[in-house]
Amino acid sequence: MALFEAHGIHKRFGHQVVLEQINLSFESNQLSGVIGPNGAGKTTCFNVLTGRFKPDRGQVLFDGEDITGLAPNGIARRGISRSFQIMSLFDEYSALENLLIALPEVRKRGFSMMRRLDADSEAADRASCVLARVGLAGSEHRRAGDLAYGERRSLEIGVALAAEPRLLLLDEPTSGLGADATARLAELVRSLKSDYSIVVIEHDMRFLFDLADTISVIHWGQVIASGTPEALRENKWVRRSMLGRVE
Amino acid sequence: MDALQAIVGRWVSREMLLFLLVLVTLPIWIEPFGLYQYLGVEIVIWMIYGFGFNLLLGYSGLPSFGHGAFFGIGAYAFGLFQVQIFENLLLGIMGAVAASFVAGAIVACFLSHRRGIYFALMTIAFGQVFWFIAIKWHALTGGEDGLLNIPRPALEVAVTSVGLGSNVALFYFALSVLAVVIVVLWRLVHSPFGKVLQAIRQNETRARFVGYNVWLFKWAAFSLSAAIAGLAGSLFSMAQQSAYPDVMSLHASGIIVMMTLIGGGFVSFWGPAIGVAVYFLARDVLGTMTETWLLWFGLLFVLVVLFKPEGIAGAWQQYVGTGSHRRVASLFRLGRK
Amino acid sequence: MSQIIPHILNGLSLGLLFALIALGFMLIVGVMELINLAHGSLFALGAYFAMMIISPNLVWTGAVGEFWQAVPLSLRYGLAILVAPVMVAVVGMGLEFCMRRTYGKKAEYGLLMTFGAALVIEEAIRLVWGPSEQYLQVPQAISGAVLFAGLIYSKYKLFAALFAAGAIVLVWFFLERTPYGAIIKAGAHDSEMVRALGINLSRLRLLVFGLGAGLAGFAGIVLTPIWGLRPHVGIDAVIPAFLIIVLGGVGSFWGAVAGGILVGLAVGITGAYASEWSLLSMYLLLIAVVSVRARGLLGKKSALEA
Amino acid sequence: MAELKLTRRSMLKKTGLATAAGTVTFMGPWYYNRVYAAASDKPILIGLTSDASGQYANSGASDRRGMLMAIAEFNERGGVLGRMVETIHIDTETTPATGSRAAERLITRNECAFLIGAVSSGVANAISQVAQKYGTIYLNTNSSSPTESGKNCHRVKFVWDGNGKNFAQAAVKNAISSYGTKWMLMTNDYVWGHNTSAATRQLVEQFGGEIIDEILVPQGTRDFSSMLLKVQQAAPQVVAAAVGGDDQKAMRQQVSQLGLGEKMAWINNQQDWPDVYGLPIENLFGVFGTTWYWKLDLPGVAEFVQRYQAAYPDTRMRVPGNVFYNGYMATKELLSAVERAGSTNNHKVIRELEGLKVSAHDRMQHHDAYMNPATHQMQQTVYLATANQGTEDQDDLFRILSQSDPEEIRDAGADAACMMESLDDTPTFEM
Repeated sequence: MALFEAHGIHKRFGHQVVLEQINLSFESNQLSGVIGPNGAGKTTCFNVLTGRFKPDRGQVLFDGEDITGLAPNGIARRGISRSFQIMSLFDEYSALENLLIALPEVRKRGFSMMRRLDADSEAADRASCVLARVGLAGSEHRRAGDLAYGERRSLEIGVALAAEPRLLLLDEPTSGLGADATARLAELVRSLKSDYSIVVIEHDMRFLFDLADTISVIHWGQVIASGTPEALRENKWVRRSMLGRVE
Repeated sequence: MDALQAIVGRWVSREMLLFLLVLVTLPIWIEPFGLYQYLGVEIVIWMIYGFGFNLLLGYSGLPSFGHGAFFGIGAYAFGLFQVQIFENLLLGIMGAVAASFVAGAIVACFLSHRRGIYFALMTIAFGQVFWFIAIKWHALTGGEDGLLNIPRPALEVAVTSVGLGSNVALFYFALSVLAVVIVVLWRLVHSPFGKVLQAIRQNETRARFVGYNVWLFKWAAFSLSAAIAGLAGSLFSMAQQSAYPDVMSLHASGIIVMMTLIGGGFVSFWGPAIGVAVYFLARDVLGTMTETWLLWFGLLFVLVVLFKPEGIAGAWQQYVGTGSHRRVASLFRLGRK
Repeated sequence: MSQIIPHILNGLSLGLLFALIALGFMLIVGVMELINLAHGSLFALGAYFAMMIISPNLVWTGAVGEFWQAVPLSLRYGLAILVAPVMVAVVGMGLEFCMRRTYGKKAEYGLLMTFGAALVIEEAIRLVWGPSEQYLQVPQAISGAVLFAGLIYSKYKLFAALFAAGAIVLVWFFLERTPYGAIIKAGAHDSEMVRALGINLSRLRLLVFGLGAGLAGFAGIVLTPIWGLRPHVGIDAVIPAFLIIVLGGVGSFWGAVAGGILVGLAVGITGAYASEWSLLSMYLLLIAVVSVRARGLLGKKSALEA
Repeated sequence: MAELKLTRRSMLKKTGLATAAGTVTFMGPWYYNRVYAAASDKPILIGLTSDASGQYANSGASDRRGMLMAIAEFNERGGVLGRMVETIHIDTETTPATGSRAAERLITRNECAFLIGAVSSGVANAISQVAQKYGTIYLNTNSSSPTESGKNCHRVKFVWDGNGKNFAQAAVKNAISSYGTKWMLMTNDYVWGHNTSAATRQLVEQFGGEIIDEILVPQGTRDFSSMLLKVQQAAPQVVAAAVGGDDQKAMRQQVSQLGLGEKMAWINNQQDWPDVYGLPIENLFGVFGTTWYWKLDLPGVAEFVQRYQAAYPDTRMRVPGNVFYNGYMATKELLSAVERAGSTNNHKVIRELEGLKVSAHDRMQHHDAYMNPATHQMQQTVYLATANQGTEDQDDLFRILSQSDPEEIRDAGADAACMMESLDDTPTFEM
């Protein structure tokens, strides 16, 4: 059984069907990619999988447990962590504080009211480690809102990592990045590959085809193909509907 | 000795000592300064109210426009306890805190999934409900005329008993309550709980996706803040020796928001204290000079909102311009999108 | 049983008036996501402007005023009911102009700005027109009483309900039949979308605020002949406006109308049978509805709401 | 209460010490400058606590004019006990909480010898509680709640207006014989309304009338249509309304629109002059009470009106009304009492006031008046009036129907309800 499975997901907004009969499965210790053109329903799909929206129909299983319709915090607590395409940080907090908040040990003590968080050196060390891992060592005390765009992208992933996830979902991590920065980010994701089960949404084909173990293609709210990058390159349908347009 | 210092240092900051020092000496200099002891009592009480309110407004980003309700509930609860049950200072205060906490907790159940102006709208509606009940239920509250002849019970510590009949005595009692509130709140805003509240203010969605039950945090912040408002209310009913529905009106609830904001509650822990002091002083100064003082104060307020929305504390921080206060300058880039 | 019919009819007419009070508030909160706490002050201002037009202060206006006083009341009233809301709309636009500094900052600042404006306007009224009770003259033709089924009704009340219905229809027309209305209905608080549609956002806000303020002023003119006119009369308007908006659902035109009518019915019927509950009834109604439907009767999920 | 006595003394002493020790005392821009000289030259400072904003702002202004005119008259004659009388005013905002604060400020900060002024009973209560704590004499000039001289009476408080029960006593018996026995009550749903209606009910039943229904009017009611329909359906002969403040103004307007004022007899408790002045006469309906009217045919009245007009040439209100009158009379009697006592010592002045008797001539009323020592309410003539339909004079709004002797309209319940502090329990001082 795969680590994460979605069966027959349907989602409508008003009269508009956004997702139709989506079936996905992500294996552990792999990097799975989801691609599709803008407006294909990728982000909506992520939002359904992580609890932001309830699906109208269908089932989401994580490690065998049915997590359909759970609230985002419930899903997060089970070990699914995500980043956002539109940057979603705690802008007034320092980079370090952004990570501290996301640490599971801090989360467990969320209702501790009389203990000082800034005096907790163990948590700070752990947060520093994560910060170093996403290439932001030395930026501990800079405000998240003051970081450069590329750094914010990294921090966005860092916050998701700090939650020590069993499954890491990255929503268009290269969105808005130039070629150099995209390459650096690819390096970062590659370095995470060995330690985490990762799912990445992208429309940057090259980025994903280089990194992913398996890829699913979503178009018009449906999964139109899935398989290894090699297999998909050969898929005529995919070539016609996507690659031609993007490349 | 060092160990003791370390412990004290962890609970008390330098600003705190300075602040309390100014207030401790207040009864000595307030009269030569041209003011009167009772004003000091009210200022301290409203500071307690303001600090508690800022936990909600400044730290959690939840604008409550109906907080006067909890202040009033505290005042009535204290008064009723003294008059109907028996005269006891600390039990009365605890009763008031409990009553306002429970009221706050119930209201919070209706509010905690909301934010921004929807939150404000609901707090106004609930504030009005409580205000109306206070006026309507005259058998209990004395209605429009208020609950009168509330005693100031003596403070009984071990075998000694300290009367709080004089305004100076009540001032020191209220000040010790304020000191406790400040120390506790200072700790609280630096605790994981406080940090999460601030995270929720900055980005509620992300807080949810890193696994926090945002609803529960908002609920707790609201209830706590209501309890502190009730604490202040109980002291207020002692100061006035009566409890009136007016403090629960929309107008009065707006005033506490106004004070907290003018002082700079969004950018500084001390904002509410500054705002309360400025409001009461301005009111006393302008109030004896002109009958239309509210017009001038209103204009002043509008100008502050327009040109210095970070309030007095914000202006000060900008003036001092130290690195640690940099967050002020960029705080307001955060917009309504 | 037949005893209750007059009370239901009365409740309906009352409901139209409540809806009128809430209308301007609804527009501003729906489009700008701004709770206009100055709504009540603008309401009062409308009535004072109308009073100024109908019976100008002769000390200030001299011969012109005396000439104008000789003009038939119905003409003066007609002019007042057209011009005074426009004057309030201008004041509202001025307020919006000041508000611009708060856009893009925390939503609370807009709220506080209107709170300050409410204080200033009310005090200014007190300064200009004095603190005492005044009255707004209405023409003979629409005042007095009518006899119906053995009961006396206020003729003015019926006309007031007609005015309210007229204003409701006009706002409906604005929302349904004008391009601005389409934007507003589409959820104009999403400023990016509005810009994408090529709409000048700042002009839209100016218009909406002006319209909302004008409606508040109009409501003031219609209601003060019933309520009486004093500087703090606005507080009597702003609180029902809130309750109705929360009850009906934020940003919903029909929600505001339905909310107003429900409140009117509740107040009217309890007023007759359990009068001490007549004011509380609107609060109870609110709690009942909000407990069942958190977003109010017809409220839609808003972009800013969690 | 004993400790409070000490507190105030010691507090005053402390201030003195600080000054004596040569510390620089910063007076602040708001410091009220008074000349501290020999006690005999020191002005007598009176704190005016009338409302300048809120529901009773207008009445408050009228009240204050009355006090100021009385004080000016004393000062013209060389003051009181050779000392000039000075005043300081703080707006009590028609808000009890503000009333408390204002009283604390005036007593402890400004060291006022006396406090005067109230329209709202809530504010009067708040002030009198503080005043009692310090022993400062407080005159409630214009709040007509029966509780003021009943449940909430205080040793230091003196009430100068007729109260709801007085007015009811004056009106009910007459109304039953002239209009009929089928009565209906409209009661403002708060303390004053309930007390007043209870008094009316008792009197109606005593004189053989019947209350067919009572409509409770919540405070803040602006639309009376449903209640007025209800009244029509019940068709009483007399409606006795105990509705006050802004509610009353709204009701008045709506009753007059319907012409209901002519359909049945209306008894209104009291109409304060500032509340009706400048409004069309149609807005006045039914029978109502007042303590004084500017066209009473009594010696001194015309001259009093002239003094008013000379003192306040610019006011919108061209003639004085009952609120002004009460403010004026209260202040005048207080200052006279100080003169008679020969001292500002509060206990002496209280005793003087408790024995106060004023001749009809001096009060410009039809009967002699006196202060009831048990309740501290002025027992005075009460007039019933109605709208003066068809008058040409815009200022001549009332037509006086009758006057009642203070003894006939005594609020008998007050003596039992009033539990006053003893003089011994009241701190004493002299300013």
